[in-house]
Amino acid sequence: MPFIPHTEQDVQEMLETIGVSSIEDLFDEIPPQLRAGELTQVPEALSEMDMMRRMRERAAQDDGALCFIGAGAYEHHIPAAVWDVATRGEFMTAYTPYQAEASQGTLQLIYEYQSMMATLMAMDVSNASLYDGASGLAEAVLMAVRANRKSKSRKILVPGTVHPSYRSALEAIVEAQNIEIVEVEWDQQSGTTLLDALGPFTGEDITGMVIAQPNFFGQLEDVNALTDWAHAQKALVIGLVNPMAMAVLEAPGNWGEKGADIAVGDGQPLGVPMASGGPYYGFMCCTSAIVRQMPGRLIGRTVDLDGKPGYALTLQAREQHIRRSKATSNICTNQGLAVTASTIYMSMQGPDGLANTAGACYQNTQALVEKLTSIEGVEKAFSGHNFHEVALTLPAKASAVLEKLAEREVLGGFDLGLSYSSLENTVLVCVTETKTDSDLEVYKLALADVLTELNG
Amino acid sequence: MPFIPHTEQDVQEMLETIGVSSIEDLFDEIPPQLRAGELTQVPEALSEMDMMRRMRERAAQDDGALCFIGAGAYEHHIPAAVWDVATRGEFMTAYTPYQAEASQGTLQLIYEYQSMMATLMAMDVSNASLYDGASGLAEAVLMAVRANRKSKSRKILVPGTVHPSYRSALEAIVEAQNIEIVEVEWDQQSGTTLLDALGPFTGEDITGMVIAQPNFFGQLEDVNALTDWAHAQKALVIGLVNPMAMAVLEAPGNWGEKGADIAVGDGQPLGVPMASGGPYYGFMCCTSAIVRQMPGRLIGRTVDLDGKPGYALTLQAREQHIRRSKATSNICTNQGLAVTASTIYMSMQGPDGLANTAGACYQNTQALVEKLTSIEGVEKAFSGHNFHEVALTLPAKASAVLEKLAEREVLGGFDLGLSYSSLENTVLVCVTETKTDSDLEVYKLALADVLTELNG
Amino acid sequence: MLIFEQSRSGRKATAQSPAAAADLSGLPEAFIRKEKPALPEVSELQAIRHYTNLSRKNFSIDTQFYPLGSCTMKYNPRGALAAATLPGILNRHPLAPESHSQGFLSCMYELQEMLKDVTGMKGVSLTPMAGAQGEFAGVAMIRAYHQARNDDARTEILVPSAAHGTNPATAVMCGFKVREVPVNSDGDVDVDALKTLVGPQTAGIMMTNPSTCGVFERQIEEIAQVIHDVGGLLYYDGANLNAILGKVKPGDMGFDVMHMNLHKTFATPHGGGGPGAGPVAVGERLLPYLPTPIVGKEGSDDAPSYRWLTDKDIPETIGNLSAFMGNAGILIRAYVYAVMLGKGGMHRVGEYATLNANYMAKQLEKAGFQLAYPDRRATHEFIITLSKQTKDYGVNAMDVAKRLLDYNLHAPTTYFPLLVPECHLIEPTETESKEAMDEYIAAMASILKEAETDADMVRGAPYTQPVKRLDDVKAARELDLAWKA
Amino acid sequence: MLIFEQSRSGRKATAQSPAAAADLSGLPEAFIRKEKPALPEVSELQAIRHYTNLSRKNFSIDTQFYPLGSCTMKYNPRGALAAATLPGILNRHPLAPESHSQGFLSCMYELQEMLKDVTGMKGVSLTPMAGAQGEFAGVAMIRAYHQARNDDARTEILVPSAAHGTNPATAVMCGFKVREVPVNSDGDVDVDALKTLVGPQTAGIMMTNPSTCGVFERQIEEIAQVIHDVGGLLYYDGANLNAILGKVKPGDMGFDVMHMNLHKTFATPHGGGGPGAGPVAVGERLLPYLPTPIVGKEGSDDAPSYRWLTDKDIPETIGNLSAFMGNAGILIRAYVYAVMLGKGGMHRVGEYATLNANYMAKQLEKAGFQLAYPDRRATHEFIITLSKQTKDYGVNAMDVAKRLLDYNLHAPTTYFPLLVPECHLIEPTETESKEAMDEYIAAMASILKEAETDADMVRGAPYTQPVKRLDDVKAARELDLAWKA
Repeated sequence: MPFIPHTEQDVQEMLETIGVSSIEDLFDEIPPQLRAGELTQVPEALSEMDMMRRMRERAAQDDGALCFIGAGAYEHHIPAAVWDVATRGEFMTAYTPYQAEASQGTLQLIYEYQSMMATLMAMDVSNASLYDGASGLAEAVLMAVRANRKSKSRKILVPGTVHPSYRSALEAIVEAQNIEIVEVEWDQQSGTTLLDALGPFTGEDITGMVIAQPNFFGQLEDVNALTDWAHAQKALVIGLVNPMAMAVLEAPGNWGEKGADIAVGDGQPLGVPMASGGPYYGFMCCTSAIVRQMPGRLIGRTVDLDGKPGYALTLQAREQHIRRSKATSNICTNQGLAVTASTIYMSMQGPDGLANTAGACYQNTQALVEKLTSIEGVEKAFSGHNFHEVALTLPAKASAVLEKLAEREVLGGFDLGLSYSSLENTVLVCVTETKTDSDLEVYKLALADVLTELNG
Repeated sequence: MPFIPHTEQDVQEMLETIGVSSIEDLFDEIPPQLRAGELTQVPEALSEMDMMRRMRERAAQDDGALCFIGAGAYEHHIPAAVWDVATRGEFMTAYTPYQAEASQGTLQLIYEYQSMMATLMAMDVSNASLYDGASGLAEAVLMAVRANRKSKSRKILVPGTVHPSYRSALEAIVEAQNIEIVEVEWDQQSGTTLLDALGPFTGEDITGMVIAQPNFFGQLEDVNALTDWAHAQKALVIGLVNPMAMAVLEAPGNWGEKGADIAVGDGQPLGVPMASGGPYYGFMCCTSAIVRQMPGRLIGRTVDLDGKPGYALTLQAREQHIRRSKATSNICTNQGLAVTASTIYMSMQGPDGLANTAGACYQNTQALVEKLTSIEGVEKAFSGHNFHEVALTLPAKASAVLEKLAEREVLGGFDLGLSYSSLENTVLVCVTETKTDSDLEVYKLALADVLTELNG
Repeated sequence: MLIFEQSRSGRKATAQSPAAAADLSGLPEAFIRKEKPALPEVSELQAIRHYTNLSRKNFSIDTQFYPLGSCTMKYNPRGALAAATLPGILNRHPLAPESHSQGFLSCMYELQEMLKDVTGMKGVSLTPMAGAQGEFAGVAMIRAYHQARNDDARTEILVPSAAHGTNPATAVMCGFKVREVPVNSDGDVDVDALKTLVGPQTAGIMMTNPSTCGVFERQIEEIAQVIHDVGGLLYYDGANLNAILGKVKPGDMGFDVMHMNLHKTFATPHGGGGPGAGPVAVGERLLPYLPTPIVGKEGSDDAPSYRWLTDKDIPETIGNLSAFMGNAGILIRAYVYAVMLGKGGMHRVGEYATLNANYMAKQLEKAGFQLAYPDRRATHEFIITLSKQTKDYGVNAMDVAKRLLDYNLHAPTTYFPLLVPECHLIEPTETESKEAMDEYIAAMASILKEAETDADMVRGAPYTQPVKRLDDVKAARELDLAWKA
Repeated sequence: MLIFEQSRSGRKATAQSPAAAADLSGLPEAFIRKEKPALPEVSELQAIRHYTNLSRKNFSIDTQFYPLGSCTMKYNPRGALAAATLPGILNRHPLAPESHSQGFLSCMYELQEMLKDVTGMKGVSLTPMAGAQGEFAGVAMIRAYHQARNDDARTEILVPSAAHGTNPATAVMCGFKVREVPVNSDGDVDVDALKTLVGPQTAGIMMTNPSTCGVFERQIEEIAQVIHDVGGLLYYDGANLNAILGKVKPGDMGFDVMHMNLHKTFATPHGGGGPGAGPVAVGERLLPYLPTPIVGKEGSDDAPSYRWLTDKDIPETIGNLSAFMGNAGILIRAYVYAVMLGKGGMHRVGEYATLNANYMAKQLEKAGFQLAYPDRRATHEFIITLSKQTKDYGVNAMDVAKRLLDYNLHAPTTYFPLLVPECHLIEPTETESKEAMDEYIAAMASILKEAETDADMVRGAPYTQPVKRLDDVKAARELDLAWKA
């Protein structure tokens, strides 16, 4: 009986105490016709040894290629210490710190996380995290609608340069909330959102606007101008950012004259493995002015009966287990363990380490661009500046090129044609600090080879 | 500065406190001519990321073959929990429990280890472990010489069926101690030590005798008869055993009329990975009568000032840090972390789990024997019974066969010709519980293929 | 001490990032960050020591009995962690081509199939990242179903008064009005009242069974009939699925849609409050609306190939709820757990969870505690009410909970469900031994004695933790959410 | 509570072994075990909870400052653990063919080369499994050297009185008589006395430099001359190598053979008392005697291939000291550490270890403690003597050590070296921060105050640990070494 400690004698003693003669008797309140028969799709148990062997074989199937895909999930070096400490039983197998006195470890850690994330975003406060970046964006939009009480339109501007999956998740999540999501057109030349495109909305009642930095194409938006424009419309600004990039790029709290009102994004780059898409976590920061509209958990510093500092869940009155149908969100957890890892990661990077890591991503990306654009017909798709992703136009369909590259064990990027019909010859390529010069050379040789094969 | 936390300011403050102007000044007592120049064989530092990449590449070079080698190191399933817990910082980065009050974790664990190992060997007591099985055997021989005060010959009988590397390590370690190691001939038909071979020694002053179970060939020795013979000569009996096998085979403490006096061996099969040969640990158990001659650490249960149970190093007066040149051994550590893993391993196996695991090894070995001996010219080298290793005679030189098998990613066993000139066509093959039927089939097909290739 | 207080300018865990700053001169000044973030500057050892020591201030399953009701704090197998951290799994990019994903996809497909089987449902989407997001997906599908039929009048979701707070919050997020259904004193829903509440406005009902009262809703078939008769759908909150795993399938009870909390029933770690995973399962009617992506299988059983099903395959889907496929790493752990449990183990979960809860209930009753539903069988959890102790000694449910911490036992869930005063909701789970429960029972008996003889002491508890009781009012009034230098 | 006390007959961690007992009927009854071993029968959760909680009763580098003199308790990089547990490394069989060992062998070869460089020696064997075994190998080589020259009269090994206990114990194991060399009050060897002790009977001398007095032996060149002149060899005990790593090479000081403690100088974990690794390095004269196996390199630098060198290659070897190649997993960690430190980092180890020790020495002196060698530079460690406190307050070195535990600081080494009364041997290592040391200094100052005002309290320490002081006499008199049912 895997993981069940009961001996035959234990069971007998317990049944006697209860006063029944079999475990079956304990189910006597359940209508007999509801009782399940044998399971048909669950096979016989495997021992841990057999399970591990299966999993090793399956893992090996997917392993070994050089990965240049980004598009929302990023391969970074994670110090060995990070998950060694994060998977200590006391972190990994604890639950939500409802009993604060017996959860000071998790509580202080989250307080530190909130502090780190707030300074990284140059914002006043951070919550304890949300599910992921995409659902976090949806929560940020809902928050903006709650927080911008003067705006009646419930209209949110979302540039087309925002991650397509984030936009569709946003739609799915706020769908029933009577919120108007308006897509802002992007400039085909620069791959960014121009003030021109906002012209039609100037003077309108706009509740909020999302500004991505870098944007989905890896391009840098003119965040200062966009922020100031949005604030001029009395819209709240939601900065959607890659937190790793914020070590070198200006952070949302410092955008434009007044800074963004909310910063949100996916925390995955900060010490969380790609792991097929999750668990990651959504971070969310905001100004003090609107903290009471923030969804998700918050940890506050306070004192105990002896006046000694301690940490506790706070502002719980916003949450569903107290407010029920009037809660700010139905969310009732954070992504505690992922945040634990990120906090340790950030503490081991420090401001300089994080900047050096982010800088190496930038540098390596520029180096790959140089290499690849030396191939006939390969060009940067957009003018302007980018961080660690870049859209490259190829002399062939991106889908065909990527398939052929994969055969050569190079995962060459994301096919932008999947999300933008005008970009079917364009791949979005990501290079992080994990790639060496010889990796870049491997990519270049494979791409040249593939293009020769495809184009004769 | 990897792993050095000093900031420039820290250094300045510290130098000021000391009253010197540079770190260099702190070395002013060292004759200048002794100061080292630049290192030439140590390359520039790699970051953890670059180091891990190198190590992954090197590890991959050696990975992937099916392993049927035993010969003193055994591939067993190790529950994931074992090393997850053993590598907790509090176990892994503690030192020898000199401060007992701040080391009760390690101390109680070793007390539990000693208890487990004693019951597994059916002996009174166990020490806290030695370096490995081979050096442990040498320590057992030295102990037997100390403990058998009535014997003046310092003569130890060691059958030729004992692991050849154990025998050579024994020679190397006791070399200067004026001890006579006498090899006992083994029977070519059964691959065991027969009483006949001991005839010449009957009635002599024998200090001790080593009895291996299973022996190096995987064969089962008639341990009862051998033990009784040795005791009849007033020799002490040193049982050299595979601890995994002791879950199903009779343990040293129960051999013959009186049981062995010392049990020793390598603890690796109990939850310690093969890891290229170490760290493993040598276990050593003995009867109460001779415990004060036992080398290595011992943990005893006692009480604290309040009468509460606690654990502490004991009988330290035997050890080198107290007795210096009169110590029982120069050993000043045990193999704490390996023992930690083994203790957790044994607690998760329990008596039945360990017996089932050992039994599966036995069963799988018999299954492989059946498969391989169905190939023309492949035969069991010896009559009699074996546990989870078996010597097989091939119709070709073992070295050639093993080389060809390795090309097919099958590590087919140990070439007995390396240690026994009469056995150059014989391989020692090991099968543990980790091997499936299809693994055995892979071996069979590969062997058939190789033999066809070699013999036309 | 905070990690920030150990920071010194210029200190660095040197091995963990490139040694040199990059050349950013290619980027215009306007994009560049002007002021460094005030992240801590510490050595690798300082970070490890700090966070290792912080961890030691937590209670956890690995260190204590943790019978937090409704949270299913069962053993989290370390083998699942080992499998989920295999390099080929941990490092797989979510957008890796299917050619480089067959290993992962095969696990996900098999998990879908197993979850369908244990729930008695027809389709599963693994994508919701938590129970609450599973609830959202489920209710959004109910909404989509009615919308697709142009059944626009269905504006209400019914929720029993004992329900988890997420249920009404979710219904509101999906644009519904919430109506509470009263619960009888025996813990079952008041079906007569329910009948008066349903009608053409009823989109559906959200229920847990066993309910948060720790009892099995015996009239579930009648309730299903009532809801279905008026055209509504039934949502099953899988929070308590552990009670009936292998014994009863929600699909057989008449539910149309449900979520599972894999971090409860499938033993994935709670991680200090997430991440979990909340897959949704649906019956026939809601199949077209499942959230994307889902894993599909093609080819023969001998040579299967797996691929992602997206909105191209499921055009009426409610859409995607995350950037990728959800909490894949948690799903892998759940898959591994299911594989190690197997058919037989799966059947035993509900049995032994129930055995443990009934044993504890009976023993605590004998020890002088009052069961909230003394005439009912406990399911996998049960409720005691400390109203009497509160009245007699002034020692309330919270005081007893805090005092348990001094006995090195985690407190149960307190003050939930809301309808039972001064309550403890206690869920031992099937992985706890009789001795662990006996220790808890003995502690409770001892605390009862303490309450009789020294109530002040109990009210001041805990005394053995890193801090004493915290000032929650100050925490909320003088908000301090981030360290300032 | 012991794990045995949680055992119940028939309980099992089911997922961890084959479910069914094997058929052993092929084996004769005489071989079969009759009575089960009394191993504990517990669940997986019970085992994890028990050992996790036991771990929490330890002090360790990861949780506390641990300035145990002569033990070099520096940070053990987690990256080394990650590398050593890569499957291809962890699961490699020690007898795997060289075709399947090139990755591993290349690491070992490079480690040999790096160790030769930092020690200034000509050859290295990695095989000794601990410092003491390294000592054994070294002295056995000295013996083999003299024997090969038929220089049979060399029966004595000289050992300074301050030496580690392993030195004389090792010399005896190698068949030598031990003669102690006195040490002057400044911590240096009494060279005049030494000269009277040497002669044709002198096989060699075993020394540590810096010595266990925490000072650098300034006359080392003269000592080498004296020993070499009479035909003896010099053994360097590498226990204190951390003090001079990158600054001075033992080979340059005139030593002929040495061991290194990789678990000290190369930061491999101490593991609660092992495993470590104690490679030996030798100068020209002892090359023929190195213990086997050693890794050799063949082929060009571009396409190297590595193979084992055994007694076929080194016919005069003292032999093998373990079944395989020693503690390979520890050697891998040391290799990784060296690679991450690199040339520059290696030079800094001795510098910062020395800086830290001198800082602490000075601050403790200021705080009122007496240095054993106040006129000497501290090396990587230093000694204070509490003779005055013992006399004035009756608070001895052990009392102060125990009281430090109450301050959450591990005690230093006490009562070693034997020649300094009531001493603390304190070694902070280079990986500790100034703040950690300042905390220790403050604690010592505070304890000094306590000794003045409440000596009884200090004598009763510790008070905050899982147990109070233990009855060592009872432990030895009423030996209880194994649990009995």
